[in-house]
Amino acid sequence: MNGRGLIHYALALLLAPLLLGVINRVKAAFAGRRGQPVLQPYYDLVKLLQKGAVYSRTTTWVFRAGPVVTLAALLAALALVPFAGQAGPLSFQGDVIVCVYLLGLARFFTVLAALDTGSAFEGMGASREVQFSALAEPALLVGLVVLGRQTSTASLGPMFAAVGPALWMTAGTTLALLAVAFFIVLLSENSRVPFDDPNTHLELTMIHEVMVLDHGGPDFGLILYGSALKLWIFSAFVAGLVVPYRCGNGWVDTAAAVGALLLTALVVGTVESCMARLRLLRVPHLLISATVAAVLAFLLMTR
Amino acid sequence: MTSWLDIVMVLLFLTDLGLLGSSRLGVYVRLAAVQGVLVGVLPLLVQHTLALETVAVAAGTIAVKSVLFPWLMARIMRGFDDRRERQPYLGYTVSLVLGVLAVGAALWISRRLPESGAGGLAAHGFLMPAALFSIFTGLILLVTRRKAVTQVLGYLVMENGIYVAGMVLVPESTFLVELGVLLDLFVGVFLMGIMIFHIQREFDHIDTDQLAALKDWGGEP
Amino acid sequence: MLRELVMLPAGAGLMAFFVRSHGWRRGLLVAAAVAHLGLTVRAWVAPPAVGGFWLGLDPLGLLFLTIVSVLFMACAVYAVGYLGREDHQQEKADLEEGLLFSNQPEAVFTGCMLLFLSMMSLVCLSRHLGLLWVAIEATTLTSAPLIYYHRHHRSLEAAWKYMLICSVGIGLALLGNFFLAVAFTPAGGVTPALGLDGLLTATVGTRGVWLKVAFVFIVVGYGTKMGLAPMHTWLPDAHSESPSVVSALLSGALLNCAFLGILRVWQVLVHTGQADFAQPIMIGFGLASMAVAAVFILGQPDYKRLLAYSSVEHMGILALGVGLGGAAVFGSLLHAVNHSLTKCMLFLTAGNILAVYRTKECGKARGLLRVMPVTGVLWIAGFLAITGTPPFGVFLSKFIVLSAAFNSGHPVIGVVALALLAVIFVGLCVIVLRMGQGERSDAVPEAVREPLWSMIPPVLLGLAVLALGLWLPKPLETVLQAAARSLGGGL
Amino acid sequence: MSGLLVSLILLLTASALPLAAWRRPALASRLGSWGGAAACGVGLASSIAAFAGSVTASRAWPWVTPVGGAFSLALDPLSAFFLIPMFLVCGLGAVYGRAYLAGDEGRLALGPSWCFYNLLTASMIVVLTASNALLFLVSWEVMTLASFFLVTYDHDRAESRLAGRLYLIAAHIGTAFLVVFVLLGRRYTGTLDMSQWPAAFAGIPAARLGLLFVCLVIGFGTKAGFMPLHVWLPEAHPAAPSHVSAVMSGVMIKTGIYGLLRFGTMLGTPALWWGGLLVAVGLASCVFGILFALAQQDIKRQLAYSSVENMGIVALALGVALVARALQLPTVALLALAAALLHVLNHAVFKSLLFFGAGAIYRATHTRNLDALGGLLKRMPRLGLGLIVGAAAISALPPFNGFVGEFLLYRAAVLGLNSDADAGMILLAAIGGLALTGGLAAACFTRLVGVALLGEPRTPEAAAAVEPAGAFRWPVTILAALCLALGVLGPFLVVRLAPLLSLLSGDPLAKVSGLLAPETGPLTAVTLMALLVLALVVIVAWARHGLLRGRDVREAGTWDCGYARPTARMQYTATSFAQPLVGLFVRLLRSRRRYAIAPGLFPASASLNAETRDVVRERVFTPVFQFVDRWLSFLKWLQSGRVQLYILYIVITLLGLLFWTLRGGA
Repeated sequence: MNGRGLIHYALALLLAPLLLGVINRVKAAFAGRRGQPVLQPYYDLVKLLQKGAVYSRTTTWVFRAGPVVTLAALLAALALVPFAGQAGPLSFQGDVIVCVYLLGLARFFTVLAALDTGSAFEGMGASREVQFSALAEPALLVGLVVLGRQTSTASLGPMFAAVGPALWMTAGTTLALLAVAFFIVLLSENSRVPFDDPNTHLELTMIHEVMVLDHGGPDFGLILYGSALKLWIFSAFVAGLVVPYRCGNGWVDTAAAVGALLLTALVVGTVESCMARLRLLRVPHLLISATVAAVLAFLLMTR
Repeated sequence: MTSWLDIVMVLLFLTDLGLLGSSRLGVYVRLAAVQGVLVGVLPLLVQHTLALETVAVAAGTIAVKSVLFPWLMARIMRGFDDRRERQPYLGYTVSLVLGVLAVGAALWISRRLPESGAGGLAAHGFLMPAALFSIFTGLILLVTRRKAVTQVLGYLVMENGIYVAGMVLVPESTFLVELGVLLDLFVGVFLMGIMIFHIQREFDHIDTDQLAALKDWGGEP
Repeated sequence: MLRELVMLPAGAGLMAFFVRSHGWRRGLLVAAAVAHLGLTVRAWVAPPAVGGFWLGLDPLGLLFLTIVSVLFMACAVYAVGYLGREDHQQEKADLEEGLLFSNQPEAVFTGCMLLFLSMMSLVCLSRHLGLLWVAIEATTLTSAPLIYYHRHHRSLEAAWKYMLICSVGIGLALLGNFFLAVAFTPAGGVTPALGLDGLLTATVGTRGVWLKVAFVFIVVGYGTKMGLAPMHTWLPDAHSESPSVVSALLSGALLNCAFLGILRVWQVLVHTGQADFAQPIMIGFGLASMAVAAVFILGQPDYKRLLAYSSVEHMGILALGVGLGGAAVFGSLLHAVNHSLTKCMLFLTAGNILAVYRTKECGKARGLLRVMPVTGVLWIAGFLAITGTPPFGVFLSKFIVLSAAFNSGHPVIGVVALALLAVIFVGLCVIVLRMGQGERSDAVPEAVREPLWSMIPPVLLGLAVLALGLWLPKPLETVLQAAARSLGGGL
Repeated sequence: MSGLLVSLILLLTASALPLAAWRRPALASRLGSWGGAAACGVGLASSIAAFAGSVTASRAWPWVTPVGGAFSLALDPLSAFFLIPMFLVCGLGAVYGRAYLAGDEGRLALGPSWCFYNLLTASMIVVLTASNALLFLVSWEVMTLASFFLVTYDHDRAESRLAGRLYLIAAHIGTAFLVVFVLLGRRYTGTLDMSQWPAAFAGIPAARLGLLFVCLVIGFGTKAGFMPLHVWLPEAHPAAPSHVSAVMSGVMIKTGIYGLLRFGTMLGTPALWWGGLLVAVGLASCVFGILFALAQQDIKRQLAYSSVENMGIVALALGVALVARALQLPTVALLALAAALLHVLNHAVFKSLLFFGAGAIYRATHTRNLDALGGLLKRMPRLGLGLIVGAAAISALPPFNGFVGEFLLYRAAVLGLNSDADAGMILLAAIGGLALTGGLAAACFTRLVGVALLGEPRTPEAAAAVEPAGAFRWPVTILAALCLALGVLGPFLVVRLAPLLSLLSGDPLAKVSGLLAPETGPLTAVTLMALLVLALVVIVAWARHGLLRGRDVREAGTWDCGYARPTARMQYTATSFAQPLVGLFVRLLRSRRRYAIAPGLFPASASLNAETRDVVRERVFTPVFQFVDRWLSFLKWLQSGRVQLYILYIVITLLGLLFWTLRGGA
């Protein structure tokens, strides 16, 4: 537990929805529109939290527990994530594994809640979610473990603290490959193009959004906030690896890191505007290639 | 004495070859009877002293081997329409060739056995091969012929060979040899004779082809 | 006492030919069996001196005599029930082809059974190789009518093959005995009598080759009767066509008697230091028998033939054990005991199945556990016992034999044997379990009685095999040890 | 030790009594169940005490001594550790079984079933404590036989018969390898007394040790269900009554792991390839096991394949431990061993939970087909809660127990990866494979819970289901509580494993404790994280509750994008849920699909049937067996029925032997 980590944690809780807003603005800009305000996700959250709720008669307590457990698991995972080269509020040897499995816990309950509605749409989304995440999980974990091997640790904090210009000079290829892997996993896990299209709520092509069709009111607010946190976590991995800016002054570093996160959101938005969704059948190939990139990084390192 | 023995042995060889090369059941029985006589006189030639016991053994053997069994066989065959051994598994020529090979094998085996040393008989280099050859002839008949009667005759020939071997190898215990061979013959030929009666009753003929229902190969029995 | 063991059943057997009443005759059968067993037990309690020139009882003989006696007891009890079921007067339809046939007269059956017992006892008691040969020959003579009990053409064929093949074998064994005599004849001297005690003190000198050739002839000759592959060919036919109670005796007792014939010569070989030469022969016969059994057990459609091939397998294990020497000889002898008890139990159970299902086809005798629970349990337990599954006795004896294979530096032989055993297990497993388990078949009458006479012997035999797997009685161990030591082995 | 003996005697009595009372099934059932449960209670208490006190004790009675046998039992931490879950699951199974079997009373024989159940438990006690190799083999086979008879308990069903046969054959072949091992062991050491083996194995060349190790992996791997030796498992476990499935899957297959540990540690320092072999076997088992589980519709088959997966994880952990020992990385080896041990314990808890639950569902709905279930959580809420906990635990999610074992394994692999490059690829493969397995397991068990418990019932039978009786529910509840307790407290258990780890690694206790000391930090952190997650759940739930208080909360039909007439049959089924993943691996799984599409412009009905059979069985074992069968059948011409040929065999044998004997010359 450390003070800077706690501040970063609070920052994440506060700024996470902003990333969604940035992505939306970038997409609007590419489409030549003004687009919604950058703070729109905050407005949405506030609105949703003020509403009542409608539940399907089919559902059980699992449906109501889904958003709660998901958010709780993401909040716990966020506590392990390093930011600005600084360990998260909680850090210990092996927290890599706990972090990845907490994300798994979140997914487990999202999927169960979706299946609880008995709707075919949500079943379909759940089915795709488990497929893609089963393939994304090895990519993420192998990637993190390889990074840990490069930096001789099994804890996220020291791992990202050790990444810096010096390491990029000596093991640039390895880090680049890992960055690619992390970015692919980011896109997949956060349901962005080319894996998913968050804009097309009502089409058969989507994954994550379709799972939460039946949620409304505060529950949906929790889900929305949860996905913002998730995006923050993955962006922190990518940004921590690619933009390891340190000047020594903690506050400047933190500001730079927030900037790097926003930059990541910008890239995600750009990718989303420039690319089409992949055919569902092609998606596994991309995820497997992320794992391959991570393994390749390992081979390069131990060469 | 030795020359007599030689003659008997040569005759034994010839009867064996005759059995291998012939196809008529009648010839088989007659040749077997002749062999019985040849084998029967053997104790008289082998023993140095002509005891009464030896004579009795010789007489008994001849009575059983060349009178009783041929008669039994002949009786059995009286009911047959076909008195030939048709289509044996191997032709008569091949049987003869096999016979020649058997002579070779008999010589090879006896060559490799050290002297038996009993009564100096084994010094007579011809006795052991002749005995083995008779045994092999009997086995060849058993393996290649189709009719049950022929097979029993083959068995008889084999027993003759064993008897000769016994005479050669353990001349002192003639009685044991006698007992053994006669018991064997009794069991074999007598019981088989009874069985051939039954076989005839059950199947109308005595080709052992008919006796191939119990098997684990080919169609259902 | 030794003479009584032979004469008593022989006398009873001759008497049985003349007794008119079925009841008295069956009583005579059981009484003779009881008396014989009583004499055998007495031999355990108060062992007679090893014996004279012709007859004697050493541990090896005692062991096999006990097997014969116990098995005969079980079969005699079973036969009472069996003969009660069989009708001897009328012709009846053959089970498989519907041909009409009639049984042998019951007097012939009972008489031959008793004479058969007498001759097997003689085999166990003989101390003279000539007498031994005569006794083995006589077992063929007395058992052939038993095989031909159901007088139809298949049992005739089986009896014919049995007679012809075994006679050839026994003839070769006689020749072997002659050679053996030559081996022990001193140069220019007199041929010795073939008394075992004499042979075990004599020397061969330069005549080792004669002894070797003698052994080859005897092992092929007696091996034919024992059912060693590839001379085993009569065995499945005879076992499948004779009444089950006869099959039980043939498989459990007769094969052992032939084995004893080989063992007697083995004793001589061991004494003269020639056993090394014969070991590969016995191992070869052992593995060949197991392999042949494996081939024919897989997918065997007839359950009595199945049991017959299983006997071939176990004779192979016995030969293997003797061939390996050392501790394996002990294992082999123990295995003879276990196998006899188990196989007898299985054949008697098979007889019960045949009586109800009226077919020998495995495919038609289904659902035993549902139709006849006791028989079903016996059948499956028998399968487990015969394949050497713990905790049955066969496991221990197999274990000793295999263990000796590994210990004596023949691990490859051990592995090959284990592989063959596994194949045999698979074959038996599929067939036996298909028969044992499942729904009751429609072809079977609704209410099936399981008569007590037919149940008690196999149940007791099964319990005995189980007991032998859990506990090795000290007296048995002592006798086995002594017998194995006389064969140059032992633990 | 005396507690164990009491338990053993009680069990033997409780297996004899039901058989004696076979004419009165209710009485037999009561005797068997109570006797079994009481014996397990005694055994559980005594083995927990023995483990906690690191007791080592032994007793021996003479038994078939000329053969080398002895009825000698020895209790040490390793035995005690395996005995604890064994007694727990068997005891709960005895209670559960009585309720479960009550449904068959009058149709099937309950007396024998209870006899074999208690015999199975008794034989497992002996297997886990035997210190004589012959006694071990005998009890091992008795265990196989007892479970075989339990599998074929309902042998009127062809499926049970087939499963039983397959099981018996596989077990027998596996045991053959163990026999080879024991016989080789006896050859090298000259004794069957296992306590003398470790010292005697020391001087044996490495190649022979490797041979012994392979025998062990095949022999015990068959029982443990390692791929590709697992073929019997997905058939036998579903065919058995559910309490037996729980015992077989939960604890019986662990005896394979026990055997590997018990005998494997005797072989001394391993070669690197031993670990590589186990890692390969483990990876194949876990990835393929879980993929096959995913493709099954039968709920118990799915659980059985999942057992293959979990045994694969244990094999993986053992493999990592061996690799680490070969590379002289003691900490890594210890952690991996601890992971294997913990996973054994954890799997016993959650797998028996799931089988108990599946059995209760089967009894309530009369079907094991996932696609015929649905909406059961509403109808059996308490059982459903237990099942969801079990599903989360088996998917290795924090804060449940499954995670602790996997965490340790990852920890070991990462530590090994960071400290040595030689075996880097092996360890990285282990990590990647484990991660993939984790993802697939999540898919598999969300499918199980989602399709069976959630949504609407798909059939009238499922709709008519009601909460089962207490005897069905309580074992599930107890095990679910254990899942959570072990998940939170599991890390502390690792410290208690030190004496056992010292026994297995051969290092002194002080050294083991010293090596484990740095790991207590992360382990405590895992517990803290588990507690944090629980606290956060409570906080968020409380916040949500506060937000909704007093607001308008309504119930309606599922929205389903505004579709007007949702019916239960429109739900995603288990088959469709798994389709993307199964489709992705279709080349490996060889799933078969049968379509039946009605012709015409307005087709009335259509059907699709997807089925995934065991690839290893169909593509490897069946062809091999058929080949052997065909090849051997070819030799049947030997018995052609012609007596002439038979005599010819005699002649050939005679001449051959004569030639062989006389070949040297006179």
